[in-house]
Amino acid sequence: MLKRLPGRPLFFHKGSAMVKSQPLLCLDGISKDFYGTVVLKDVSFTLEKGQILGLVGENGAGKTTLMRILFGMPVIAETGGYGGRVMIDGETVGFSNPFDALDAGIGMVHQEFSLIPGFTTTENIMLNREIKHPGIMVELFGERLSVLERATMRTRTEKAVQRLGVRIDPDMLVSEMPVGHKQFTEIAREIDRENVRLLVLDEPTAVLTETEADILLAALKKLAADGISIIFISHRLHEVLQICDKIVTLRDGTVVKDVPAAGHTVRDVASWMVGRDMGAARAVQRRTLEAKEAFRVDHLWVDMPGETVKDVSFSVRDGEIFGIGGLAGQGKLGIPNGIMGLFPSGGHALLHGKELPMGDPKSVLDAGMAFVSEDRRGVGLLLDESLDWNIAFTAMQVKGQFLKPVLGGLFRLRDEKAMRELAEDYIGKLEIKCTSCKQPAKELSGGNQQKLCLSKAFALTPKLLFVSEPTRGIDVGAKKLVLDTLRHYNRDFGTTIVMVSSELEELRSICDRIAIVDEGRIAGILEPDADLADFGLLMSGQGGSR
Amino acid sequence: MTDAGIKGRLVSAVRDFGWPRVIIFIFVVLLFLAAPFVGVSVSASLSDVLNRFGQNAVMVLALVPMMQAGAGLNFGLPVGIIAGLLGATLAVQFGLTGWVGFLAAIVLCLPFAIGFGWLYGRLLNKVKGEEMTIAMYVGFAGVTFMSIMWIILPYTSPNMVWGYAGTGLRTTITLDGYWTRILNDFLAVRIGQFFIFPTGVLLFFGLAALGMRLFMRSRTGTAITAVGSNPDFARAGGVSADRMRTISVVVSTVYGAIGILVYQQSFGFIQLYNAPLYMAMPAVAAILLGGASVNKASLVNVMVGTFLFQSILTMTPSVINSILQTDMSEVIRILVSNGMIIYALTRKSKVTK
Amino acid sequence: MKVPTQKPKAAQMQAQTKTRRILLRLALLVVYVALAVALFIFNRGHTVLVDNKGDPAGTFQAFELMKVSIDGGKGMEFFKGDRDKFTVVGQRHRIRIEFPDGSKPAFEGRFIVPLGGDLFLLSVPKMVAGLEPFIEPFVVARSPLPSEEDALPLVPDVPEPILGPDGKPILALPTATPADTAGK
Amino acid sequence: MKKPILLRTIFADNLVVVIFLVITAAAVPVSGLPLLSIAQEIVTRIGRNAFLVFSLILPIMAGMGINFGMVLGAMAGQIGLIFAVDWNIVGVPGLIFASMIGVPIAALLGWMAGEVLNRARGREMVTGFILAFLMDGVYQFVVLYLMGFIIPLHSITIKLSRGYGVRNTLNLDAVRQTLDRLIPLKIGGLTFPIANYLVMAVLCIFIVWFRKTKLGQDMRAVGQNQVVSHAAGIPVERTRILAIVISTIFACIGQIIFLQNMGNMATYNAHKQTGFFAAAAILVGGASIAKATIPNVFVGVVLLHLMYIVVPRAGTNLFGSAMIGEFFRDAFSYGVIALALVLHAWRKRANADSARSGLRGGAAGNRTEPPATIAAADAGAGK
Repeated sequence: MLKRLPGRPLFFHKGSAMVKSQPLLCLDGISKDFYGTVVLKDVSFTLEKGQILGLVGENGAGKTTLMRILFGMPVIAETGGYGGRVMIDGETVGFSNPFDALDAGIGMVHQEFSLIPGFTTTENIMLNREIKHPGIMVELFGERLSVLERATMRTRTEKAVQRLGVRIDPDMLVSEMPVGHKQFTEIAREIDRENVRLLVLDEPTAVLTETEADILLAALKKLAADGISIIFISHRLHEVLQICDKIVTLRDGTVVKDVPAAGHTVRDVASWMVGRDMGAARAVQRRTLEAKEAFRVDHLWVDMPGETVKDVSFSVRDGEIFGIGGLAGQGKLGIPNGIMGLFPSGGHALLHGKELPMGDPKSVLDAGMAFVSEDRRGVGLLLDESLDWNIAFTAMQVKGQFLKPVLGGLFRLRDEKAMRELAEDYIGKLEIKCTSCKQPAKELSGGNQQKLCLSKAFALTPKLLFVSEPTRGIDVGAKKLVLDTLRHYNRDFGTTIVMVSSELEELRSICDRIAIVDEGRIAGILEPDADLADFGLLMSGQGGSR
Repeated sequence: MTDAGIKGRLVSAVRDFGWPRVIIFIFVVLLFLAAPFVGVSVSASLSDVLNRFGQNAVMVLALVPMMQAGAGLNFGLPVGIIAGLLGATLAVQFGLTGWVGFLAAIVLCLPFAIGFGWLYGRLLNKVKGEEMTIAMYVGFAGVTFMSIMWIILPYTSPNMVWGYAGTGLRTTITLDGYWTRILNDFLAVRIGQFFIFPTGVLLFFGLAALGMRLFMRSRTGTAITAVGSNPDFARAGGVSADRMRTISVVVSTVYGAIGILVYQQSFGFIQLYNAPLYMAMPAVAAILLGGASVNKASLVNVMVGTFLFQSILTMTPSVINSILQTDMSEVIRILVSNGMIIYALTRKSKVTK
Repeated sequence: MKVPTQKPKAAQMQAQTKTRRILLRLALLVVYVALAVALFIFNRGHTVLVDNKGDPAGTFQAFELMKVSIDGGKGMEFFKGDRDKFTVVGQRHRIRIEFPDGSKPAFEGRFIVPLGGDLFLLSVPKMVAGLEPFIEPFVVARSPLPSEEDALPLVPDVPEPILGPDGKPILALPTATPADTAGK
Repeated sequence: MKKPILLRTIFADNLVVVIFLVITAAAVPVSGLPLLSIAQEIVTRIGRNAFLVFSLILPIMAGMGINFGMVLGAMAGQIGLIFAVDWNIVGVPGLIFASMIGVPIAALLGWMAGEVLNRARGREMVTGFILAFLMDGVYQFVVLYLMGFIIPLHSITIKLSRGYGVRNTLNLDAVRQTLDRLIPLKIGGLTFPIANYLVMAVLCIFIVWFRKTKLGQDMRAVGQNQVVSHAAGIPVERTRILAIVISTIFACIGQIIFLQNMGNMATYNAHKQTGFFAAAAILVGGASIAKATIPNVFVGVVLLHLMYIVVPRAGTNLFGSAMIGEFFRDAFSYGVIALALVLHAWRKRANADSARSGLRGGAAGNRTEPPATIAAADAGAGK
C-alpha cells in the first residue's frame, strides 16, 4: 500500500551527507489526497533524537492528516494509502493501525481527552497495560483472569508522573481532576511505555490555564532532555517559539518553512502560516454602509463542546456581511450556535435593539433570524426526508406557512403542493442538482446539500442570516455559487449576514469586516484588506485579549 | 437491466424488508394454502382473521405516533388500556347500553387517557434512551395499581361487582346486554356459509386510521415526524422536541384507550386486573411484522402487520395442530412475536445520522 | 521490525505455555465430566421393595417376624407377607436381617442394584435361602405419582402467563376467537 | 457547584431504600405476624434468593444495565434439575449434578444473549427483557415437545401421559431442601441454612476477586466508556459478552438453589418472574443501573422480601382482603424499578451538567486563577 514516488533520492542524501547520527524520524516526500483533493504535497522533514519540533499551520493545512499517516490511522489506508515514506531510525515503516505505531515507540496525545472518568490516575495511565500476576485461573481460563498488581502499577505511575516533573495523586479519580491534571495524565500514559521515543502532542495547551501551560512546557523540555523527541502542534506561536528547536510550517499541504526556531518572532511565523501571494486573495473593495446597528452581542458565553465561547461582544451594521474567523476549536462556531439557542449560553444579543432570549430557538427565529449550521448532516437536514420537507419545514413551524385549512378551518394540514412549488423555485434558483423535490436529502452531494440548507434559511426571509462554514467540504464550483448567492441576497435584498468560516481567504473575499476569535474571545476585528500577518497574529494567541 | 442486476435488486429489496418478515409472510401464505387439505375452512378462518384484525388494529395504530416521534415502541400501552377500562366500567356503571354505552365509554375514557398520557409522556422525556424499559415498568406498575383500585373503587353495578362481597369488580365482566360485538355486527355481511364480513369494525378502524393520517399531516404531526427523524434539526427549526414527544405519547395513549374498547366489544368481555399487563406485546409485534422499524412506522405497516399477525394466531392452532397432531400454536406465537421484536431492536435504526 | 532477534525465542516460549494450557484445560474438562459421571453412578437413588413372602411352590418360606435394616439404617419389622420400601443411594448395599423371636441367628447379606433401574423387589426369604435371583426389577404399570396434573400446561393466548404474587398464575386472555367465546 | 449535586445524588440513591423502609416498617405491626417467624422467613429467603440477585452485578459493572436475560440462566438451571430428577440423583450431589448439566447450557445461552445485546447497544435492558420471552418459547418447545421425543427421558414419572414432554409441576423430592439442611444450625428458634450462606460467601469472594482481575478491570473500563476502552485496545464486545455469560451461569446455579428450597418446580412458569424479582431486589437495595455492590444485594433481598411477607397480611388486616396487599406489593415493586431507572437517568443528566459547569458563566471562566493543586505541582516542576 506504500506508493513509492519514482526516482526520488533518499532525503538525507539530498541533505548534506554529514548527518552524524540517523535522524529519529524522517518524513520523505509524503503526499496524500482524498479522492482527488490533494491535502499533502511532498512533505519532507526530519526530527533528531531529543528535538522538539513545532508544527504550525492553519486548519486544513494538513497537520492532522500528516499525524494520521505517521500514526497509521486506518482511515489513511481506507482512502488509498499515501505517497512517500515514513522512516524511523532510517527504517521505512508502514503502520497499519495505531497499535503498531505504539509498539514502534510513537505516542500521541490527542486534543480531546481519552480518559476513563471513574478510574484513578493509575488505572488510566496503565489502561490495558496493567501489570498482571498470573495464577492457576490464568492457566485454566486465560490471561484475563490474572490479578492486577496495583502496588507496582502505582509506583510505575508515580515514576511516570515524576518524569513530567509534576505531582498528581495516583489515586485521584479523573472525574475529580482539574483539566490540567487530565492533560498530564494523558502524557504520562504515553511516556510510561518503555520504548516511547517520539511524542506527538496536538494542541496540548489549548485547555490549560496559563500556569498549567507553563508547567506543561517545562515538562516537555524535561522529556526532550531525557532524549524523547516531540512534535508539538499548537496555534499559540509564542509557546512554539518558547520550547521548540525547529519549526515546520505547513500551508495548503506543503512545507513552506522548515527552520530552527531561534531568531524568529511570532510575527514571522504568523505570516508564514497565513501568508499567500496577494494575487490569489483579492479582498472586496470597501463599501460605505450607514452606521445603523442591526445586531449586537454583549458578553456572550456559550457552552458548546469543543467550541466554547467565553466572552464575546461585537456589533453588526445594517446590510453588512460580518465575518467571524479563527482556528478550529477556538469558539467561532459557538457564537452562532449559542445565539440560536442550540447550546447553553448566556449574555445578551440584541436584534435592532430588541433583546433576544437565550436558549430559545423558536423566539430567535420568530425575531427574524435564520441559521445555516456548519453541521449539515447532523443539524442542517432531515436526511431521510424529501427536499421540499427540508426547505419548507422551518417556515411551516415558525411562520405557519404551507398549511391549508380543511373542514372550514377546523384544523390545518400540510399543503404539499405549496411546499413542492417552493422547493422547485429554490431548486431552480440555486441550481440544486436532484432528480425531483421528492428525493431524500441524503442522496444529494455535499454542495447541493449546502444549497438546500441555504434555501431552508432563505425560505424564512430573515432580517439577519447566520451562515456557519458555508463552503466546508464542497467542491470549488459549488463554493463559488454559494458565496455568490450570499452576496446576491445581501446586495439585492439587504439581508444582513454574519458569516463564520475557517477559510480566511473566503472571508476576505466577501466580508466587510472580519472578527478573529481566539480561545473563546474576540482577538480583534480587521478590515478584509488588512495585512495577512495581523490576521495570523490574532489567530496565534497574540490578540488584544491579552 | 441484466438478470443478475434484477436478482441483486430483488435480494436487496428483500433484505431491506427483512428476511424474518419475508419468511413469516411465506409461512402465512402456506398456512392458507394448506388449510383446505387439513379440513380447515379457509373462508371461516378468513372471516375470523378479519374479525381479529378489526379487534386489534386500533391498538396497533396507537403505536405509530410514538415511533414516529422517536420515542420507541410503546410498551407502556397498558397506560392507555387502563384509561379505556375506566371508560368502559364507568359506562356500565351508569347502565348505558348499546351504541350509547359504547360511545359513552369512548367519551368517558378520553379525559383519563389524556391525563395519564400527559404524565406518562413527561416521565418518558426525563429518560431519553431508556424509554422502552421504563415504559414497560410504568405499564406494569399502572396495571397492578389499578388492580387495587378495581377492588376499592365504589362501583355498585351488580353486573360488575363480586356477588358475594357486593364490592370490588370481577376479573371478567361480560358485555352481553351492553355493547357486545356492537361494531362487529354492525352492517356485517354474510357471504356464503362461513364467511362474515365485519363491516362495522373495519369501518371504525378506517375512521381511526383516517384520524391518525390527518394528525400526522398537521403542523404538529409534521413536527413530530421531524423530531423522530432528527431531533437536532427540529430544535434548530424552533420545535420543542420534548413537547412533541409528550403530544405523541398522549395521542398514543388515547388510541390505546379506544383500542381496548374496540377489542372488548368484539371480545365480549371487559378484563380487569392483570389482563392488560402484556397487551402491548402483540401490538408491537404486529406493527414490526408489518415492516416498521423502531423509529419509523406507517399506516401500511399497521394494516399489513396486524393482518399477518392475526392470521398466524388464527391459523396455527387449526392448521399446524392438525398437521403435527399437537398444539404448537402457543410456541409458534411466542417465537414469532418476540422474535420479531428482537429483530427490530437489534437492527440498526433506519435513521441516517 | 525491531524485535526479529528475540522473536524465535519468544515464539518458542509462547508455544510452550500454549501447549501447557491446552493440557491443563483438557484435564479440567476430563475432571468435570468424570465428576458428573461419578455423581451419576454413586448418587442415583433407587427404591427397594423388601418383602417377606413365601414361595407358593414352597421352595422357601416367609418368616414369622424379621427386622431388616439396609446399610446400617434404622430397621423395619416385617411380619409374614409384609412388603415395604427402602430408598437406597448407590449400587452396592449391605442388608442385615434379625429375628427378634430368636428363631434364627441374624443374617448379613450384600446385594447390588443395577444402575439403570429405579424400583426393585428384594425377597428376603429367597435371599436367606440362598436362591438367585433374590433381587429383580419391579415393573409398575404407570407412574406411582398421581396423574391429575397430567394436562398440558396452561398456555394462554396473547399475554404471557406470569406468576402472580405467590406463584399462582394470573388470569390471562383465553385463546378463543370472539366467535367461540360468544357461546361461553 | 459539585457538592449539592453530590448530596442530592446520595439522597436519590437512598430515596428508594427509604421509601421501602417506611412502608415495610409501617406494615410490620399491622401485619400482626410474630417477629420470630418474620425473621425466620427472611433468613430462609436470603439463602434462597440472594444468589440469583448476585448474577446481576457483573453486567451492571460492564455498563449493560440490568441483565433481564438472566432468565435464560434460570431456564438452563431448570433443565439441569429436570435431568437430575429424571435420573433421581439424590441430595446435594443431585444439585451439583444439575448444575453441571445446567452450567454449559447457561454458558451457551449467555454467549448468544451477549451477541444479541451487542447488536442492541443502548437498549440492552429492553432487549434482554424481550429475549427472555423469546427464549421462553424455545424452552417450552424443548421441554414440552422434544423431551421424551428426541431428548431421552428415563423416568416415566416426570413425563406427560401422552408420552413426551415434561409435567407442569415437577416434584423435587430427591433434592428438596437438601442444601438448606446440609449444615443445620439453630439459634434461638431460628434455623439458618448455613450451607447456602457458605455457597454465597464463596460467590462474594469470587466477585471481590474478580473485580481485582484484568477482566474485571476491563469490564469496569468498558462499562464507563466503550470508545476509550476500544482505543486502548480492550476487546469491548468480547468483554461485554463475557459479562453476560458469567451472569447467566450464576443465574443458572441461583435458580437451582432457589428451586431446591421451594421443593417443587412449575416447569413452565418457575423462571418467568426470576428477572423481575432479582431486578427489584437489587434496585431496592440502592443499586443503580450503573453501579451495584454486594451490600446492595443483601439489603435489597431483605427489604424486598420483608415487604413481600408483611404487606399482604397488613392488607388483609386493613382492608379485609389479601388481594389488595398482594397487588400493592406488586405495584410497588414495579414502581420501584421504574423509579430507580428514572432517578438514574435524572442523575446522569445532573452530573453531566455539573461536569460542564466550569465552562459556563463566560468571563468568569476557568482561565483566571490556577487551582491550588497545580500550584503544588508547580513547586514539583521547580526542583
